[in-house]
Amino acid sequence: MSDERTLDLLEAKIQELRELNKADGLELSAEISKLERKLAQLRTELYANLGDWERVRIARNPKRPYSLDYIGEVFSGFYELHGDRLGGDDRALITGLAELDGRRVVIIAQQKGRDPAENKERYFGMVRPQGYHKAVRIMRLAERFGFPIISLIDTPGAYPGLESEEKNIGGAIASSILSMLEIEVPTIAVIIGEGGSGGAVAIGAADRLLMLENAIFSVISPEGAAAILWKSKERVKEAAVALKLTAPDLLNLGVIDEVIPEPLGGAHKDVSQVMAAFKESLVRNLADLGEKSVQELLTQRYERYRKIGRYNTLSD
Amino acid sequence: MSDERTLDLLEAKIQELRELNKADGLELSAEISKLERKLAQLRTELYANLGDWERVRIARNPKRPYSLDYIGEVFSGFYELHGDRLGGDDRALITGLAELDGRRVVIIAQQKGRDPAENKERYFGMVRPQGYHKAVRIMRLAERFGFPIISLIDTPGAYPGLESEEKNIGGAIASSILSMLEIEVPTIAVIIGEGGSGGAVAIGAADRLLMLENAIFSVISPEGAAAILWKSKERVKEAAVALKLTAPDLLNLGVIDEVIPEPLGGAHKDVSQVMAAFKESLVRNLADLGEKSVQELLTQRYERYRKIGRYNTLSD
Amino acid sequence: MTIFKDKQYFRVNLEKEADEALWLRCKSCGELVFKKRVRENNNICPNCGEYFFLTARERIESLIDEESFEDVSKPIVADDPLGFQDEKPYPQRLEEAQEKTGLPSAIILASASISKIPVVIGVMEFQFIGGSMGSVMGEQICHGMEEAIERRCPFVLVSSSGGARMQEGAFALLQMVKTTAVRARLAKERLPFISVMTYPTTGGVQASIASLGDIIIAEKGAMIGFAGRRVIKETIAEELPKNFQTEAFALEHGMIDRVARREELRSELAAVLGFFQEGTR
Amino acid sequence: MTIFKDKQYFRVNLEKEADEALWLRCKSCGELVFKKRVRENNNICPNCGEYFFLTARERIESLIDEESFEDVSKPIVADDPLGFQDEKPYPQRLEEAQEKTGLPSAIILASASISKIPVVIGVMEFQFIGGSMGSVMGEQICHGMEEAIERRCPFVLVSSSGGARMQEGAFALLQMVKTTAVRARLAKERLPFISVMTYPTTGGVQASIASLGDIIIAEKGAMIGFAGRRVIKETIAEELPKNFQTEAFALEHGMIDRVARREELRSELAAVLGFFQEGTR
Ligand SMILES: [Zn+2]
Ligand SMILES: [Zn+2]
Repeated sequence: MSDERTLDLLEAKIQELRELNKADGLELSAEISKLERKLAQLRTELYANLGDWERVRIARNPKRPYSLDYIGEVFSGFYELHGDRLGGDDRALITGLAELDGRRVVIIAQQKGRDPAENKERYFGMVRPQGYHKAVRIMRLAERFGFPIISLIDTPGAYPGLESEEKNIGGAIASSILSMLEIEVPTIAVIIGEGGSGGAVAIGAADRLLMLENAIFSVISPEGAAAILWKSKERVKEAAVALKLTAPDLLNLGVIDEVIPEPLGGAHKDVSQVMAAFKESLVRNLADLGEKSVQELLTQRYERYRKIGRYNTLSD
Repeated sequence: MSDERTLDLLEAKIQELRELNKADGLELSAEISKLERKLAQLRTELYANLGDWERVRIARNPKRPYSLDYIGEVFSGFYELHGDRLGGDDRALITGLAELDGRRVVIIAQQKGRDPAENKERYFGMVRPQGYHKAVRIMRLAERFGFPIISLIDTPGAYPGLESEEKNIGGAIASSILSMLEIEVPTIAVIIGEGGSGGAVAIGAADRLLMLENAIFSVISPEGAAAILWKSKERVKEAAVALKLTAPDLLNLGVIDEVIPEPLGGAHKDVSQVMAAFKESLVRNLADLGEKSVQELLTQRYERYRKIGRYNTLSD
Repeated sequence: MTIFKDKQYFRVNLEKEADEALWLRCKSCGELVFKKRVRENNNICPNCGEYFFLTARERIESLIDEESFEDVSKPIVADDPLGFQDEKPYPQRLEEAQEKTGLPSAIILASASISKIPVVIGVMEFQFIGGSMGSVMGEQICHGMEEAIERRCPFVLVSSSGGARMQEGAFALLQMVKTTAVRARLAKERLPFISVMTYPTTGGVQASIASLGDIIIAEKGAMIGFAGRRVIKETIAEELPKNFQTEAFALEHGMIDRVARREELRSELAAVLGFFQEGTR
Repeated sequence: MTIFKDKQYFRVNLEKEADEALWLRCKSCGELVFKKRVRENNNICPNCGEYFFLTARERIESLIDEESFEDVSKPIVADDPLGFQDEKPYPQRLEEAQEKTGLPSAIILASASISKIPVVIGVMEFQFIGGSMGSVMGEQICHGMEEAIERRCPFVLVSSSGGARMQEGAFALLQMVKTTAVRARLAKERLPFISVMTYPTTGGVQASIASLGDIIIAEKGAMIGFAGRRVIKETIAEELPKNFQTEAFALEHGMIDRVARREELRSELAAVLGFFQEGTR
């Protein structure tokens, strides 16, 4: 089966032909159409049979829309709020006020960088304790004014480093989970790219957990699992399969509520399409949650997480 | 009028005579008694007329009992709790569980060092943001289990330095005041030595504010006020008088609730005596607060601070 | 003792005094600039962009809708509970400050609207004894929050203060607690409190009410911190970075939500107040 | 699929197995020491003071009152919801772990008393797949907290875990949320939760339930942190200090309340539980 790069090359060639055709009136239209059909067919084959590892690569594709892209397209009037009030402002986790379809919400989102400078500033989307402290502060703000929380997840994981450990990154994640569970407003989390381990869960313990079709959500990266379990970094594909980290898998397992469809080949292939699907899902879920009383919300949230897990019961 | 040092020298001489008398049977008892009476008289004169600046010096006297001395003598079973969970453990502000006369309480206390090494560790009792964050954490713990809070104040002020400002010391003080006001358990603050400015107020916004007789409580140090208002560091005595920072002054002004008496010359002259008075006052105030419902407590606390201040009203 | 006897300053209005001088020299670029143009330009030098100092009157005028100003302060003036005397008696300092500023105290408290959104707004006057917080300022801030509760509208506080007012001793110090107590009530009522920090927001004001905003916006050029450079250098002789206690330092260290240039401050407030507007339930 | 078929390990009791070897060699000092004396000494080398590894059984025995042990775990064993296979199928790993430890899962959950104070106590077994938290451990921890609510007594959790159990994928990851949810209920009931961190308390366990104790006590020699040294070095190639992720590092950085030597841990727990005892209302 062809891989994505080959098809991208083919697409580029067709585009060149198209331009040649336009410029020089070569009458290649019929041939071009044929090629286009062929390409579409190959793409469908490729993406319909996306392996789990290919999905991991799409989830990490730097062309993929990031949180700020969704915020700019789907929400209006984003008003960013900075700072944990404790000494830091983590740029890998951004927070702010915004409107979604006329409804006021608070956004908590993990943000990767688009270029080396921005990645340096945003630590490649890896959140430090300061980021989770900011998130908790903003959750309390949302609660005070009754604004629902939308959290967008896109992180390889919490930032692993001396500074993180010195500032008790584990404790910060634990506090963030606790706040997500306690907060008395509707909460929706969407995994838009990478949902890496505890760093993702920290802002993922929501009333609704949605995933883009090619996003991943995993207890450990395939690379990490390969190194530990297969004692070989090369065996990432096996690890990706074994971990059941794709959206369809997780929907099957009952871990997530909904898969937001992406265009063939990934969200970056047709951004406006994925934005529309994203918005539709968010608006619908928010409306649904908005009908519940605070007590219902908290009870259902509790029950959801109280029962999560799979085990076998023995009769005594 | 003799100053304290002269009297201390005289006391030492009398002690030498006493030993000589005992050892060699010199029959000096009558003379010694006379000297002792004279000394007592001089002391009474001196201390009864303690100037405000002398009180400042007594409040800062390194022989004065510190928080851990009260904790060890007056409370039982002190179980220290460490850490702000955010990256630090400030040794200038200690917290823990203890019993007072059979009643369980939570202690939050500022602690100075007894020697250079300990002063280095405890920053001379100057609290950093980490200390106030720890205090807030422990307030929430106290509230969860319904333990009253006893806070002991003894600080020249919050630690002024780059690290403090980087960690938002002002915000930390503000949050600590807010928590003191919100917390749904009885709170008693005792200024045992120096009550320096915002650094003291952070843990001082209590239901009862008590002061040892020779403790001070001031918006600025006399040195700071002299430098700013008199443009001369030498004029600390005038500043000390003008600031009305002594316990009797503050009782008169209605700012504090009670003055805990000290032996002549200061707490260090008879530690057991001041410990007894301290304990009596604390137990009595705690019993009194213990009779109030949470609602009464919060309402009275609110009213206390809502009305603090002195101004003139004009008829419109 | 009533310090403020003749009530001449008592009700604040925003009518402009006649301007004596036509020109002023900018300390930053050295140019002679038209005073009128500077005024119209938020007291920003039209030549180099330097911010000139804004009085509380000028500040409030630069933020609220025209004609929307109504003084809602309590009719109170400072007392001298300590009988404080340094090089001057405190009452004399107060009188001089009143004369200099034309204000009864270091804060203007008004009901107004910003982009048509009703607010209660307090603005500190730095030229009134360094904008220091004594009993009157504390009481006016509390009264302002209570007015906001009464009117079910947001409270905006524009700080410009060196901290607690030394001349009122412990009473001044305890205004930190008093304003925090009422701020907690405002929060319970779920009404927004927007704190605006300008040059300077330090000491007891920064360590209490100003740092407790739901949203904290700093003006570019603000100085934000607790202890002054001088105190820090004297106490611990530490090298301080160049951007120490600037608005950029505060943003980097998570102390504030946003920085706005002076000319953006009004639209910044309009944006955030607009967001909260429906929220004032 | 029922992994744990024959129930042979199902109810845990603390009867000791016969000891085959009389002596063991201490890895730290190299001495041959009497195994019996080591056992009686909390698995501490009588010669050099080195801590030998404690199994969950040994640990719980070292902490609770004699004869007070009662297994209160739920009768559950792991499922294999992902059909996980690395170099071995997950069910095989589970069986091997059960055989090795004699335990049905990586946690023992008991009702017991410590210094006569009734508690529910969970103790993790590091030798059971690294003490990793999967669905069974998550459920047992939650069940333990619910038992504590039922019995109006404190909950004690002794952690010894590398983190979430990879073989259970997202289910394992979400045990972080599940245990936190029930921990919030325990807090609402105002019952104390004492978290004891031993070697190692890392990953998803440290980043959830273990860090949420009302009181957190670390055993001397514990390793405490989120990301492992290896991960940190690979991701960012950073020099790490010598005491990195030790109990002293955790204390210095405010992550825990106290450090106790192994031989003090029982009295440490007795002290803090004693303080809370009347408080369990
Ligand atoms: Zn200029
Ligand atoms: Zn040994």
